[in-house]
Amino acid sequence: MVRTEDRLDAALGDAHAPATLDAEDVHAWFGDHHVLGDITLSMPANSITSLIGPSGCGKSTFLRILNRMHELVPDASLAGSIALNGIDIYGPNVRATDVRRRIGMVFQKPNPFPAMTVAGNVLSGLKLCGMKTDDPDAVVERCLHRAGLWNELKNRLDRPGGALSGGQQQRLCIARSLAVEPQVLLMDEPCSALDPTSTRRIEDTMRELVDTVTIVIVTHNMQQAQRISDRCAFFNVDEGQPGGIVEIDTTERIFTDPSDPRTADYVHGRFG
Amino acid sequence: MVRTEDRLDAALGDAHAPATLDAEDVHAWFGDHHVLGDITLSMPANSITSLIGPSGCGKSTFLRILNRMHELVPDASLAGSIALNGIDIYGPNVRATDVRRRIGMVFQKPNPFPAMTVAGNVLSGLKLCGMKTDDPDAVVERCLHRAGLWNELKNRLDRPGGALSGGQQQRLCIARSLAVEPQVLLMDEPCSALDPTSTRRIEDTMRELVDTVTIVIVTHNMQQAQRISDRCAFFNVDEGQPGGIVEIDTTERIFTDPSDPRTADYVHGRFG
Amino acid sequence: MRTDAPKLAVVVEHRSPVKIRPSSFHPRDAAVVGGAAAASLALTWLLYSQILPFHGLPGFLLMWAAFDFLIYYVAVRETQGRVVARDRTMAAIITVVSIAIVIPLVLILGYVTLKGLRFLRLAFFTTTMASVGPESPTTQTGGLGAIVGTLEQVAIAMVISVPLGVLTAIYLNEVKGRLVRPTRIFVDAMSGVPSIVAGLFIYTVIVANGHGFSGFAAALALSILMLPTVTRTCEVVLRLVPDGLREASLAMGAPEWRTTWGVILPTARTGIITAMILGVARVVGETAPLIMTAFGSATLNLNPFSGPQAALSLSSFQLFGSSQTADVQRAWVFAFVLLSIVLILFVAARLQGERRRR
Amino acid sequence: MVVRTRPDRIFRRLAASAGALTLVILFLIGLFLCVKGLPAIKDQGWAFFTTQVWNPPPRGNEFGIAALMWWTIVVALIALVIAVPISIAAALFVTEFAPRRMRRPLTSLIDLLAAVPSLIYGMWGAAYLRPRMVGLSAWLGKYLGFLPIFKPTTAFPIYGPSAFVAGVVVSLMVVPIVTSVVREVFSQVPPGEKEGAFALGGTRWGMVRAVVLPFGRGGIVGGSMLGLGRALGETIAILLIVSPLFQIRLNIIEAGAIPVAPLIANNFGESSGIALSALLAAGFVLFVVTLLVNVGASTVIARSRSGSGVEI
Amino acid sequence: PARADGPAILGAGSTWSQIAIDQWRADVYRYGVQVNYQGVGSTTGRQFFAAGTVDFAASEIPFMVPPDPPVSRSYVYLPDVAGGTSMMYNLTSPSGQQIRDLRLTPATIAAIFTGKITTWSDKRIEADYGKPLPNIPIKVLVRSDGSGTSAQFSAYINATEGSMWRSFISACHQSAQTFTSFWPYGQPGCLQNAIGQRGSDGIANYIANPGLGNGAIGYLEAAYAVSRNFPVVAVKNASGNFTLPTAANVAIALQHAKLHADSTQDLSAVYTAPEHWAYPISSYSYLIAPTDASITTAKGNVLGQFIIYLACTGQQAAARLGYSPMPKQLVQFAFDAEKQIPGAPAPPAIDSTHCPNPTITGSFATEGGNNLVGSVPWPQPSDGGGGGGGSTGSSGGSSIPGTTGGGTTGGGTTSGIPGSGSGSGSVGPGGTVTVTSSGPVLDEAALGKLKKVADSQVGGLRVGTAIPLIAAAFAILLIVFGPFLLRRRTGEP
Ligand SMILES: Nc1ncnc2c1ncn2[C@@H]1O[C@H](COP(=O)(O)OP(=O)(O)OP(=O)(O)O)[C@@H](O)[C@H]1O
Ligand SMILES: Nc1ncnc2c1ncn2[C@@H]1O[C@H](COP(=O)(O)OP(=O)(O)OP(=O)(O)O)[C@@H](O)[C@H]1O
Ligand SMILES: [Mg+2]
Ligand SMILES: [Mg+2]
Repeated sequence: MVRTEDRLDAALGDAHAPATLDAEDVHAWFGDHHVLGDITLSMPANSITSLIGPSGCGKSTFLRILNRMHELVPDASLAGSIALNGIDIYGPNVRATDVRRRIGMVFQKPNPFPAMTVAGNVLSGLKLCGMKTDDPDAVVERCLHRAGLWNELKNRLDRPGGALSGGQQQRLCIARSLAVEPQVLLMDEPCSALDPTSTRRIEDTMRELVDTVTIVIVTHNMQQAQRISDRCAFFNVDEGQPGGIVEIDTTERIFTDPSDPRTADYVHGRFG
Repeated sequence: MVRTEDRLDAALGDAHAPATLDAEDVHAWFGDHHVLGDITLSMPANSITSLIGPSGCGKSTFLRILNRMHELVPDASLAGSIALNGIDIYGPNVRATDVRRRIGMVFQKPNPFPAMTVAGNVLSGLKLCGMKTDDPDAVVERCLHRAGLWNELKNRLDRPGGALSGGQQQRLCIARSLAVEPQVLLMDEPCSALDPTSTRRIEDTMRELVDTVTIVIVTHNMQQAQRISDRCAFFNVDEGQPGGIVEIDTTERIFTDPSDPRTADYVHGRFG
Repeated sequence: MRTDAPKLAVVVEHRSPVKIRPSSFHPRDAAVVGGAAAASLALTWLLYSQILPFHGLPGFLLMWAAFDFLIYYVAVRETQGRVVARDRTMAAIITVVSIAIVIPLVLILGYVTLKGLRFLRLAFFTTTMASVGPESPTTQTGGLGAIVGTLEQVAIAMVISVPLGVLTAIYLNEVKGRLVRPTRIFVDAMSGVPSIVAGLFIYTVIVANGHGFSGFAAALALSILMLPTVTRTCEVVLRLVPDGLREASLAMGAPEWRTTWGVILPTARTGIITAMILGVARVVGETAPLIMTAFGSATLNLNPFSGPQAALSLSSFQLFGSSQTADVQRAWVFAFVLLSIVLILFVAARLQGERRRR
Repeated sequence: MVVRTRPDRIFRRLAASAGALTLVILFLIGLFLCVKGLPAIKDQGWAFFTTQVWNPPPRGNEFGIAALMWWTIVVALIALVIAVPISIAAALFVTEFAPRRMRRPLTSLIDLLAAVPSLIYGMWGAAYLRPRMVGLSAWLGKYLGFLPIFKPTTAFPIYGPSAFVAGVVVSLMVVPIVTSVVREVFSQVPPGEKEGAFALGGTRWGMVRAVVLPFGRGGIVGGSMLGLGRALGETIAILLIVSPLFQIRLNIIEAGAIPVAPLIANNFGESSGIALSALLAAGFVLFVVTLLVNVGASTVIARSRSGSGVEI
Repeated sequence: PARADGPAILGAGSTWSQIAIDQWRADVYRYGVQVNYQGVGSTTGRQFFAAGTVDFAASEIPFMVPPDPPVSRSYVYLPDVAGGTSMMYNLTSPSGQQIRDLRLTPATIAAIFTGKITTWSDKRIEADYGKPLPNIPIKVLVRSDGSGTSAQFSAYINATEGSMWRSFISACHQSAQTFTSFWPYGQPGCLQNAIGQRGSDGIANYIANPGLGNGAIGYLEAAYAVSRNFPVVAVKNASGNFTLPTAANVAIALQHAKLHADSTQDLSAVYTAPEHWAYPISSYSYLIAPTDASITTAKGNVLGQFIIYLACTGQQAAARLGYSPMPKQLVQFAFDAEKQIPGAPAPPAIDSTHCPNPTITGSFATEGGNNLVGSVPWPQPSDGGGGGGGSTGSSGGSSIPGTTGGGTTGGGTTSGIPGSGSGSGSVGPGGTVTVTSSGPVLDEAALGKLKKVADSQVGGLRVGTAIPLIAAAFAILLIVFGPFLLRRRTGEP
């Protein structure tokens, strides 16, 4: 007998297929404050999409809408639809927890569980989602490998997660997200709190991951966006107006030949 | 008869003269952790100096040393000297409170006093420093004007300070700092929590203030540093080492033709 | 100034998008909740009143709740899996437990109101017990002396312990000297000392030293008892004042004392009022320390500094011990008025807090 | 190297002397207890700590705090065992589960529990709750009698005026105290960690288990310690409920229990000389025990993560 | 509106006599005599007196010899109010009726309260009672706090069943005493399963509680049982009759009170009072008054006036409050002591015009109220419970002790006491109290009233309680949500 749990989860489609995310007509509010208006954006499978734009234009808000974290904020509301491989993640039969497991997220500030060990952190997602694994050690090793941490930490798997350096913590968070095998990984300024070396490592990691995972990254660092992303969306906001997308294009065009003058102004550092 | 208070205050020199800040051989520690090493930096009068560098390199620490806020942290210690117009602010006859009144500070997170009205916030500095004024209304108006807030708030002076938008709160904090007529204003990422419009307003305010006040600003936003600052200092840190200054120069040279490859890497976003 | 208004926003104005209300609660979940409640009710009824030798509503409710959680868990696990089931069940338990705490409160307030309100007359607030004896009818009860006594004693106790408590909290939280740890530990340990000890201490040091019984002596004893509560609560609320405000004030060149007085205390005002109320609530029901200090009185003594004084709690407690029905009913009147005064203070403090809240 | 202005020095000295005054007052109370209690301890020697019966002069000359401390701890533990989970649940409800607009009212309601004078708790407990707990106690004795704490000690056990009922009533007074501390700590959980747990697909309870509870451990201990202080010192409510029993007994549901504080209040009126001294000596031991417990707890909390936030 | 003609005097001590002193305090306030008395416990009262913080003390127990703490003031003991110690019980007969006519001999009482008898169906109890009793364990209720009631009751047991008392006391590891303020219990072999409660109200509430009190018996002042509509035990006296602790019966017994040399009480003759009516467990409480300059004459004057009031007029309230008026010779003791207080007024002559004490004026039985004149069916042969059966029957459901006297005893049959006719009592030339029991003093109407009052006092929550409960719920809601409503109305930005 097929357990209902699987049926609900199955409503979101194959859990291991490459995933395309499509946002359509997305709006977001905090209370009465309309912060995002009419965002339509497609994030193709196996690519890195970067979101850039000045502070406060709603990039993080949009990212959090993509994996249903937005609804955790009291008073926050939204409109529009987000489709994961064509299936609306806000549909009536879809559980937010399933969505979040399939669409992982890495935050600006590294947030490993400080009381858990490194291995515990990696496996925490499995535990939280009620997923069983036969060989936890293998999972830990695989995920740390993919996050580029294995060599540094293989002898310190039972150290608490809070006792690592900032860059290691951030990569541990990536490893933790990978353990539940997400189809999409959302990253909100993952390197802004990190030193150059760690930044470079994480960028390498992303490039390796993109074969299996669709990545959406918010960054304030134009160069980073240029270095790693395939497509780039420029967000902007004007006072009293909701934030919105000004331009979407391949990264190359956005940085070399944007069609909107504001994009040009922004990527050349004339404001923001 | 000259009051002792005045004599001590006078030890810091003319309270209204344009002020140059000179840091020499500054080191800083948190407990045993040596976070800043050997910083020598001159911040000339009537100019804006920006401090840039990756996170954790000690910019905020340095800024707090400049107005003796560093010593408020338990276990924190420092070495070196800071001179305000040639007078050591850590000298034996100098009181920290006088230093701080002359060298104001604006923080990353807007922090108006929630228990006071807008006008009360502006005047709070005078009250808290025990300074008398004949015409408080004039002080409020002048400071709000200079912070670019007067038109927005002139009808809401008795509203609580916590009930403003983030940008207004930050400018209110600037107005509050201006009320005690500081010679120097230190700003620690004052716009990082604000939207572009507010950011622009604050940048405008800074450009107007610089005629009378020396400004030192920490920012993560390269474009901002480029737009507003006259001189720029690039801080960096290597693991296990104290943070230090890599390069100091005019803003233009730092962003176009830095002498150190790390500076070039940084300002071109290759890391950080 | 930018003039090119973004087109996007204009479009938005006219389309007025439909908000999604994502909810983790599906209509069918309501059915599960209802079903579990009904099934467990039936099961409990069967077991409780038919099979097991139990009786009484509280037990029934307890058992019903237990079965409800169990059945709910099983039902959700079958439809949604273990993880969701655990989440839902724990949420249900936490909600029910939190709301259930209110039940004893209702019972207690109801019980006291029931017993006390019946014989409360307006004259209670204008007359004293001076000519009221056990044989007088219950409606003839005079609480003026006791109300005045309680208010004066508590007020003096507050005048002593609130500044001391607030200053101590400032010491613990802002000044931070060497004595922080011992002070904190002693303050906490003091909450474990029986209240009568404070009374005996004041009796030995003041009353029996030739100063005699007085409301002031009682206030001293009460302030000793209040001090730990006020100090600890104040300390917690001072700690909640954001560091940013402290730094902002200091960064303007304010000395520490002005920072504390002008910024930190005003910001923590609501919390300090709460601390005062909790302190009052802690001592207002005390009897044992009062016997040795205020002594008690049937007459009105407006002067707290000389002569015995009555107090609501003391009168109530002593009247409870009487064999005379009228006295016991009087005791409930006193208890009711005492509780009402505490609650009125509580409400006043809350109102004050709300008015200042932003 | 910090140079302060004179008003600041005065301010610091003022605050420090307030702290010192508080310390001195409380220390004097301890000293008072010690001095007044010493004759009784001297009179009994070590036996004071091992004797269970309480027969001071003129009734006899054999008294000790063994049974008193036992019941003090038992009642306080019962109160904590009941109150702490409830408080954690209430704190979780207020910080994590409740709809936002319910939070403040619920907080007020729980605080209201702290505003009810303990005399009223005692009267309510004795008249209303005590008879209603007889059935439950009897059931526990019958079906869970294999547990030592429920095991009947006589053929016809008497239920009602027991440590159990007293503990239940005291737990009502402890709940608001523990809840307020725990709530404070839970509200300081870093939002980033909470979001991390959600972003992995965790449910709310999963997040609480993974983030909130581990973070709040120090606060739970700290709050429990504050509650313990209240439970150890509670007098009148326990006194009105229990039947004093100067005997160590594992069973908690049968009649009989007498913690230190209620004993002092109960016997005070008819004690003089050594008998009075004995009461104060018991109070002194209680004071010292509370002190030690708090020292221990503050060490535990100082080591935990949320410690700085809820230091006791 | 105080009429402070003289200084206010402070008194502290016995909780046992507090109710009476409270009444007198309220009475004399009208005359400008201000007395402040607080029941802090006899020993604490004596300590306060010794420390000089109060002007007089009330106590059932004299100072120890030598006094502890040392008393530097000189003082006298004087009787203030008398009363009997009774035993309240909660028993249901096998047929489901509440038992209201229990009778016990001193030996059985001693055996119950020293733990020698543990079930109600014990042969000795059934022999006293004459009818079968349920086979349930006896819940013995004793005072957990130190009290005069315990002291008086233990003194009686010691006097009547000395050996049983001594073996009990030693089993409880206590030193040999003739009385104790703390009834020992709760140790192996020493009333292990007794229940201690604070205060007579604590005992009475426990026994009267339907959920707790089944099979319970405890000693207390009869008034606590009366106000809860519960019966008390009829005790066999020296004449072999079972009597109840009515005011009259106590007063009769106390005629035999004597004084020791130091003016403390000697009750041995009271316990064995020969009168048919005498209730043996009778005693009185002292005031301790200063006789030296530690009290000003102005205060001494007030204290003297108060003592004269309480010894004469004040005794009229004694019966109504559950005590017993002091017989003539106790008044005499009081007046003898009163004279020694500095500044005290001279006491009046002890006769019915100058001292309206009911035992002296003879108005005893007509005072009304809950004056418990009468006794259980009387006279009852001492040789067996069965003999009295007939008369007990008539008491059946009428529920309050002492209400059946009228049925079986005419005024004339109260032989042995020179009587002055029905409805009144008087003092004979020899000072003996004369009491008649011309009928139930408590009629059905009074009973009904009492019952209602008692219900409202001891009952739990009933249907009628719903309204205040709802009111309380509303109050809570208002308290909690009120601020929020208010905020909404004042309009926030
Ligand atoms: N929890 C919240 N409650 C209310 N308003 C919020 C909240 N979070 C964000 N906002 C507002 O929503 C708008 C968009 O915020 P968001 O964090 O999405 O911007 P962002 O583009 O990510 O900026 P940054 O580059 O600084 O991270 C801002 O105006 C912000 O003030
Ligand atoms: N209060 C403190 N106690 C101990 N260490 C501290 C404290 N504040 C900062 N540090 C450490 O000092 C170093 C410098 O911190 P600082 O805040 O000055 O960096 P920053 O350049 O301002 O970084 P950011 O750009 O993130 O604000 C860091 O390693 C930090 O961990
Ligand atoms: Mg963001
Ligand atoms: Mg910084």
